[in-house]
This record gives sequence, C-alpha cells and structure tokens, in this order.
Amino acid sequence: MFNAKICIRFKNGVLDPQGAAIKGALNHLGFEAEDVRVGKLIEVRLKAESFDDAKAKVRMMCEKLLANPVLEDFSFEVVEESI
Amino acid sequence: MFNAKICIRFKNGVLDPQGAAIKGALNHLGFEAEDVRVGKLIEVRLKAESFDDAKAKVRMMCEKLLANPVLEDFSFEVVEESI
Amino acid sequence: MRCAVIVFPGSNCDVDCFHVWKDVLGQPTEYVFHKEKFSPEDFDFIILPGGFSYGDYLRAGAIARFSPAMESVYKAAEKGKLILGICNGFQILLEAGLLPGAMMKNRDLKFHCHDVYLKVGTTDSPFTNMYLPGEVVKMPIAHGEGNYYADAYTIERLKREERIVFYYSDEKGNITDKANPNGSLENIAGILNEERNVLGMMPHPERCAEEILGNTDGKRLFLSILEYLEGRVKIGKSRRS
Amino acid sequence: MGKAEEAKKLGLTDEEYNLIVQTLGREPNDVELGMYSVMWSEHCSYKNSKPLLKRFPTKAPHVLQGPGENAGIVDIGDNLAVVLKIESHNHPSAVEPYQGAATGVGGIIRDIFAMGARPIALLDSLRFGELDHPRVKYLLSGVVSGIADYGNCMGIPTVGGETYFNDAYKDNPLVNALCVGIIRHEDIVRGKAQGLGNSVMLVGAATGRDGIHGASFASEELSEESESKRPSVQVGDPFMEKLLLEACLELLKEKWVVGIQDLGAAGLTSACSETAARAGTGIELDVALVPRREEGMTPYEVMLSESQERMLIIVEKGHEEDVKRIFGKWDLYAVKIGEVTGDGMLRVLENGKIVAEVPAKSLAEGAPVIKREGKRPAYMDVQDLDYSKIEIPENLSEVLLRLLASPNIASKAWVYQQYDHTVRTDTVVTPGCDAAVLRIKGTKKGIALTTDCNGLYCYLDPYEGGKQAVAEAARNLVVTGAKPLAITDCLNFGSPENPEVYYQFEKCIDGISEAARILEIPVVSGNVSFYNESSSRVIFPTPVIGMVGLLEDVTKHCTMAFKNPGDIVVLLGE
Ligand SMILES: Nc1ncnc2c1ncn2[C@@H]1O[C@H](COP(=O)(O)OP(=O)(O)O)[C@@H](O)[C@H]1O
Repeated sequence: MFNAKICIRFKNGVLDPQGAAIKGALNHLGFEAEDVRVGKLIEVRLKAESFDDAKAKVRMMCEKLLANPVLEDFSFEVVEESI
Repeated sequence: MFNAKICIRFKNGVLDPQGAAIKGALNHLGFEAEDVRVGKLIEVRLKAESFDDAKAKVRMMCEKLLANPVLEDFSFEVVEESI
Repeated sequence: MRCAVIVFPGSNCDVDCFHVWKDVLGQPTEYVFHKEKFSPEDFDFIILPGGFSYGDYLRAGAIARFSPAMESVYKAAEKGKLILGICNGFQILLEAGLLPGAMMKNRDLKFHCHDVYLKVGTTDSPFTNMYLPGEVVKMPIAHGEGNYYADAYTIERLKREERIVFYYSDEKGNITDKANPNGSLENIAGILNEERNVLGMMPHPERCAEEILGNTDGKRLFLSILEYLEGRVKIGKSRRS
Repeated sequence: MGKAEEAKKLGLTDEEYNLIVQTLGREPNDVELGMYSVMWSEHCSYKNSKPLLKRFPTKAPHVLQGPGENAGIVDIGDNLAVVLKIESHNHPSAVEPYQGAATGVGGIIRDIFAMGARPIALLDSLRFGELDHPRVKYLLSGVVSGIADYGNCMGIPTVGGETYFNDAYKDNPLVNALCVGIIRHEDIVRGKAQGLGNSVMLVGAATGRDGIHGASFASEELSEESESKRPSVQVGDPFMEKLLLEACLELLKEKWVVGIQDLGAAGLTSACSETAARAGTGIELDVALVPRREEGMTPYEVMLSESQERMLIIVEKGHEEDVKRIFGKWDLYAVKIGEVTGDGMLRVLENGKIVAEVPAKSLAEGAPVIKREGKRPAYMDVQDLDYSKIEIPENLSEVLLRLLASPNIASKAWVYQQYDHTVRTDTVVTPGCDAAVLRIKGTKKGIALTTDCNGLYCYLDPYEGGKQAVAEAARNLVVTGAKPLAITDCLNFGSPENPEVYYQFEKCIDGISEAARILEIPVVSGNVSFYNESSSRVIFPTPVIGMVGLLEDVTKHCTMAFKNPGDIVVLLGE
C-alpha cells in the first residue's frame, strides 16, 4: 500500500481570489503576509505493484482528474506504507 | 522573508464528502484508491525577525484564522527565502 | 425537434430545462440518465442542465465528464448536433474540452443569485438568431463558480471569431467591471465552440421563459434553437477559419 | 460508578432512572442507558412542552396530517397537498456555524421527503447579536453560506426568511429552517414500522461517530464547557442527500414500501423506536450489519450516532433486492439491518448477541412529562414607557436615513442573493417582498410562504407577542393575495427550568393559539428548542411562525411595489 500526498496549485499568473481574501484577513489581524496562495491537498492511499508503479498511477490521476491543466499545476510525493 | 507551507486537514473521524466523491471517481476510472482525504494547502510568504519568529507567527495564523479548530488540524513547514 | 436533457446525479435544473422545451415550446423532450448512452441520431438538441453534477466537490463539472452519457455528447457534438450547457452544464463542457478555458470561484467567493444584464455578442449562432445585434437582455444567474478564465491567446481567438455570445453588462450595454458579477475575464457570460454548435453560458435562460415568472428574455434563446433546427435560419457568416 | 450515578451524568433524573428500572424490571446496561438518555432528553421527548402544545388548534377539514408525524400536511385541492415543517439548529450553529446551519437544512429536507413529498422551497429564520462583534459577523457569514451551499446543491430554492439582530442572541444565535413539499394525496407515506417480519433497511451515508449525544447537547444551555463537551461535529454532504432524495422518491412510488423515517437526533435509536411505537410493533436489528465509516465502533456508538444523510426504510419482506436496485441506480447502498417484530421491543443485537432490549414505546413516548409552574417575570411590571415624554427629533430626514441603514431594517439582499431562489422555475415572487409566492405547475394555483416573529414584542408581552407573530404572518400572506392555510411553529426559548422562561413559553403558546383559532389557521407541525441561553443572557422568547397560504389563481398575485404614477394609495385599518 502506498500513500501519496498531492499538492495542486494555481498556475502563475492565475488570480487566486481565495488567496487574496486570506491575505487581506491576515494583514487585518496584524500579520505581515506578503503573498498568500491557496491550493488543494489531496491524500490518496492506493494499491500499486511497486514504488514506480505507484508514482506513475498518481501522475495519471492528477493528469486525468485531480488537476485542471488550464488553471493548475500539481506536484506529489509517494511513500510506501510501513507494515 | 520566509515561506510557509501549511497543510490543513479534517480531524480523524470527521466526514470528508469531497474525499469520498473523489475516491468514487478515481475508482470509476480504474484506479484502486483505498482512501482519499482532501485538505487545503496554504502558502504564505511573510516577514519575520527570525526563523523562530516566523514559525511562531505561522502557528498563530493557523490558530486564529486558517484552521477551524472544531473540524480541522494543521501542520506546516517554514523555510527562509534564499536571496 | 427532439431534445435530450442529460441528468447527472446532482443535476437540479434538469426539470426546468425539460419544462421549457416540452411544455413552453411544445417539443418532444426526454431525460437521459448519465449512465446511459445514446446515438447522435436520437436527438437534434442536447441540454446539459445546471446543478451540482457530482456535488462539485473537486471542481465544478470535473467528474461529470467521465460519464457514459458524455461519450455520446462528444459524438453528437462532432456530428454537429446542438449542445447547450447552462451553468453547471457550461462548467462540464469546459472540463470536457468541448469549450476552451476553465471556471474559477466567483471573485468575492460568494454564490450569486440575481438578475444580470447581458449584451448579446453575436446573433450569428443557432442559439441567438432571434436576438438583435448588440441587444441588452436580462437573465438570472445562480452560481458560485462562474469566473471564466482562459489564456490570452484563447481570449483573443474567441473575440476574433465572434464566439463570445453574452457579456455581463449594465442596463445600457456598457461592459464594465461593476457589471461583472463574478470576475469573469472580459465579462464573458457565454461562449461558442469553433463550429458554433456548442454553447456554454452561466445565466439561466430557462428561468426567464414564461410570463408568470416576470421575464421572457430567455425564451428567445430556445426559439432561436427551434428556428435553426427547423431550417428557417442559416448561420456561419462569422466563421473565419 | 453505579448505574444511577451514570444515569445522572447522562442527564437523566432520579425519577426517570427509577422509571427505567421499573419498566425493564432490572438495571439498564450501558447501551440501554445511553438510548434512554437521548430519547428522554428534552430535544427528543418534549417532556417540558408536551402538555402546553396540546393547546394549539390543530384541526380543520383541509388538514390531512397534524402534529405527530415528520411533517404536517394540508390539502390544496386538485388532489395535491402541501407538506411543511420548521426546525431549529441553534446549538450546532453556535459552535460551528457553517456545518451547523447546513446540517439543519439537511435535516428539515429529510423530514419532508420522509412523507413522500418533493421538497419545493426552503425558508430560514435567523437571529444574531449586533453586527459590531467580530464573532457575530463570523456566525452570520458561516450560517448564511452553510444554508446556501446545502440548499443550492439540493436544487431547492430558498425563497424567504428573516434576519434579525439583537444582543439577546449574541451568545446563542437562532437558526431555524423551514421546508415545504408538494405531494399527491395517494402518495403520502408515514413513519410506521408495520407488518410482522417486514424488513428494516438502512440507506444513505455510512455511519460514523458524529454527533453522539447531540440531542442531549441541544438540551443544555451553552457554557464554556460546551466547547469541550460538544459531540464531534457533523459535516453535511448535500450531494449525498440529493441522491438520497431522488432514490427515496423513486422508491416511495412502490406499493410494497411500508414506512420511512429519517435519522435525525438520536439516530437509529430514535428512528427505530419511533416507527415501532407509532405502529405498536417492535424491531429487532443487528448493529453489525450497519455500514460504518470508522473502525471499531461499539453498539452504543452505532445506536447513538447522528451521522447525517441516512434514512430508515421498512418494506414488505421479499422486496429487499428491489430496494437495492433502486438505490444502486443512485450509487447508494441499502442494507437490511433487521425486521419488524410483534413483541413491542426494540432489540439490538451485535452479531446475533443481544446488547440491548427495551420496549420501543417506553423509549419513544415514555419519558415522564414534567409539570412546571410559570412565574410572571418581574420586568414585565416595570415597563413604564410614556410615549408622550419622547421628544420629537428635529431632523426627521436624518432619523429616517439612520433607521433605513440599521441592519434590522436595511435590505437583506446580502443574505438572500447567496441563496438560489429561482431554481425549479416556480418562484413567482422572489425574496424582497412580504411573502414568497410559488406557482404549482400543472394547476392555476400558487402558494405563499412566510416566517415571522418579533422576539422583542414577545419579551415585553409574551401573550400579545405570540398573537402578533401569527397576525403578522397572516398579513404577509394576505397581501400577496393568498388565503392562510396552516402554521408550522419553531418555539425558541431559554431554559424551561427557569419559571420566568416557562411563563413566557406558556403565554406565547396561548397567544399563538388564540390568534390561530380566531383566524382559523391550524398548527400542523412544529419544533421546540429550549435552553437557548448562556451564563450571561437568555434569548428573547422567539416563537417563529411559518405559514403557508393558497392562491386559487396565481396570476392574480400582488407585490408591494407602487406600480403607476397616479395610482391611489389607501391606508387600511386603525
Ligand atoms: N435569512 C433570509 N433568508 C431569505 N430571505 C430573507 C432572509 N432575511 C430576509 N429575507 C427576505 O428579505 C425580505 C425582507 O425581510 P424583512 O426585512 O424581514 O421583511 P419585513 O420585515 O418587511 O417582513 C423578505 O422578502 C424576506 O423573505
């Protein structure tokens, strides 16, 4: 069994309304936030033959479903579950 | 300048309808996802006196605004920006 | 003219679209469940209705595009059948790649339900031939993710090919930021594909197609479709490819 | 710790505990004690309010179902009927506004389709503290987006409501949601577990540890401790509920469906004991058959879980596969967890071994009724406002502008524009008028809907305030052209253990009853929410009146805007 931690972020240049709202709220509370970007964290536990197979599967998941290539980039880490 | 990468997740036992819907879709597409949990990824670029100060600030941001303590847990990493 | 209304598990404007085509326009209409396939010959016109197809939990419309019915929609689109995606239907068309671009959350992060004014961008389409060029119409919107985004090249092309069907505008037809309810690029409220047989739009024409609801501006969109399908109008003068 | 001690910790009184021992002829075990404690909480048993609620007029020729079921039903002719019910979700919303409000909406919608009706409209009646507190802003925006996200996703228009601000509600906001459905007479189903050997099935979401002891939580005042004592918060899943709605309505067309009941407060315990009690039967079920979301759940947890988006279905034996087929179409499971028995017991097994066995009637209806004495609040006698002593301000235009800008009078568009109020294309009069008007497709008819209550009036004079709430609701309907048909009421009060609060409660009920009787508008359903207070303040008594009216010809509805220059303006009444 493998655990994947997938991060999905807006591409550079895409305006992030949620990030802007949070930045405003943080600064209102007195924090000095220069920039805030909000993305998605998707954690998937999956079956795979091998570490490489798991990585290939996660990449496919991201390309097919999890990220929208018009707007978003993705990155991920996979670890094998210790038994 | 520091960069914080904050992960916000539902607490254990809290229903995650998004995760359930995505799991269904992944399995429908032929991936063998055992479990899917969806969280938020918030990346903040902030000013701070020191590394420790930055960490303390990020913790405060999470507690005061970013995470909802009734439902969510948070974790984060901070790195100093190389100039 | 035979219309199919596709029913995704979380569709909720399916009954409204069905009602307009069937009861208001008196045309044969059928529901097609997302698990079913159909042949392009079965229908003249297909509606992807509004709603929350799969709860819209990942991105609006992202999961719906993998359903069996959508395979048939692709084929029908290729064969030149008319496809109308309203609200969530528009989002599905974008995710499915039948229209270019993507939807983001409204810029104020809130759901918006109210009337908006729309400037008609082109009447050279199967969907808008009963409107006047540059006319301003009123329709309700009801969405949380209607903030249209596409790269600069795509936007440029949409404009050049007169594929922007509706712009959010003020009552006089001025396309201003104030009249933009969701942050959509160029105030885009609806666009066509290159072949002009697929329309995606955020406003709800089916909610303003009867006297009793106080507004019939949306009815002409459906009448346009009927005019076109019954062969009374030709379109294509805007095509420059 | 002794059992009696434990019972006390769970909120049962000595008298109640002794009655349980007497009923069972033995000490209850832990599971049984847990089941009694939630079913006999105020929230589930209405033990403080039952006798007073009997004062409402509930009968009229057009009432097809009065109080006692999941929702009330009134005939509107053309073989159609309107189903309505209001409910509070105050305490969950105080702790987690978004999910609290969302799950409140989810719950009231289930009550409507549990009768077999198609939900067609929602209304929300909201009360908060003054907007200058940051926490109030947080509560308001959370509650509004919770209602919006749930109702919008379900495709049920939220067509009206109220939003009111006063510091009486600062610690304890009120979040009441009303749902209206439409049904053909022959399609009405009831929550009854009839027919020996019939199958009891569970459908919808998997069961987790959500909201265990939520009903008891709702039956205590809010305190510092509430934060830590609070049950794990329930998260709403409107997409699941939409599937459940469509699947249930499809299922309920079948003749072999015997009964259906939503799982709300006290979960399986309440759904099983209530359906059995209504039919005078028993139910035997095995918790091991209940699909779980979490590992290692005990029978106690499964029986008390308040996981949302679940329904209990009773079908004729032999139709289990038919149920599975219908739910499978919507990608939902349906599992048989037990069957109807003739011995009147709710028997809970775990893998065949009995873990609890109690009379269903005693659980559902046996809580001893508490008789209380009210005491006229002292503050009522010191009201000495002399209108003649109020000075007339000089700059009346400025006063007018200030009044118009006050949150209680200003437009509520910020709220209702976040709600989809035009989906289903029936909303003829949208929010912003006195009452919403919906057409009924396929007929000439329309219905009008409103919620009203002035908590301050009810505080100053509970009897007159109760009367006034009914009168205002009726006026709001009449001005659209509708004839009022029925009331559903949500009685939001402080602790009934406080004699002054009990007095307010009793007088409000009398006022409502008086007005309802004179105007001939029966009360067909409702909800009581007590313990709306914190250590520092009690809310205003707030008996929210939801009312539905009928327009024989919906094209003849009226709106409040002035139409043409030169039209005559008349002031009616004294
Ligand atoms: N929480 C709410 N949800 C939906 N509609 C609301 C809400 N609050 C107010 N409204 C709508 O705003 C309009 C004005 O409300 P209100 O100020 O209470 O009216 P009035 O006091 O004139 O009866 C009504 O149409 C009402 O339905």
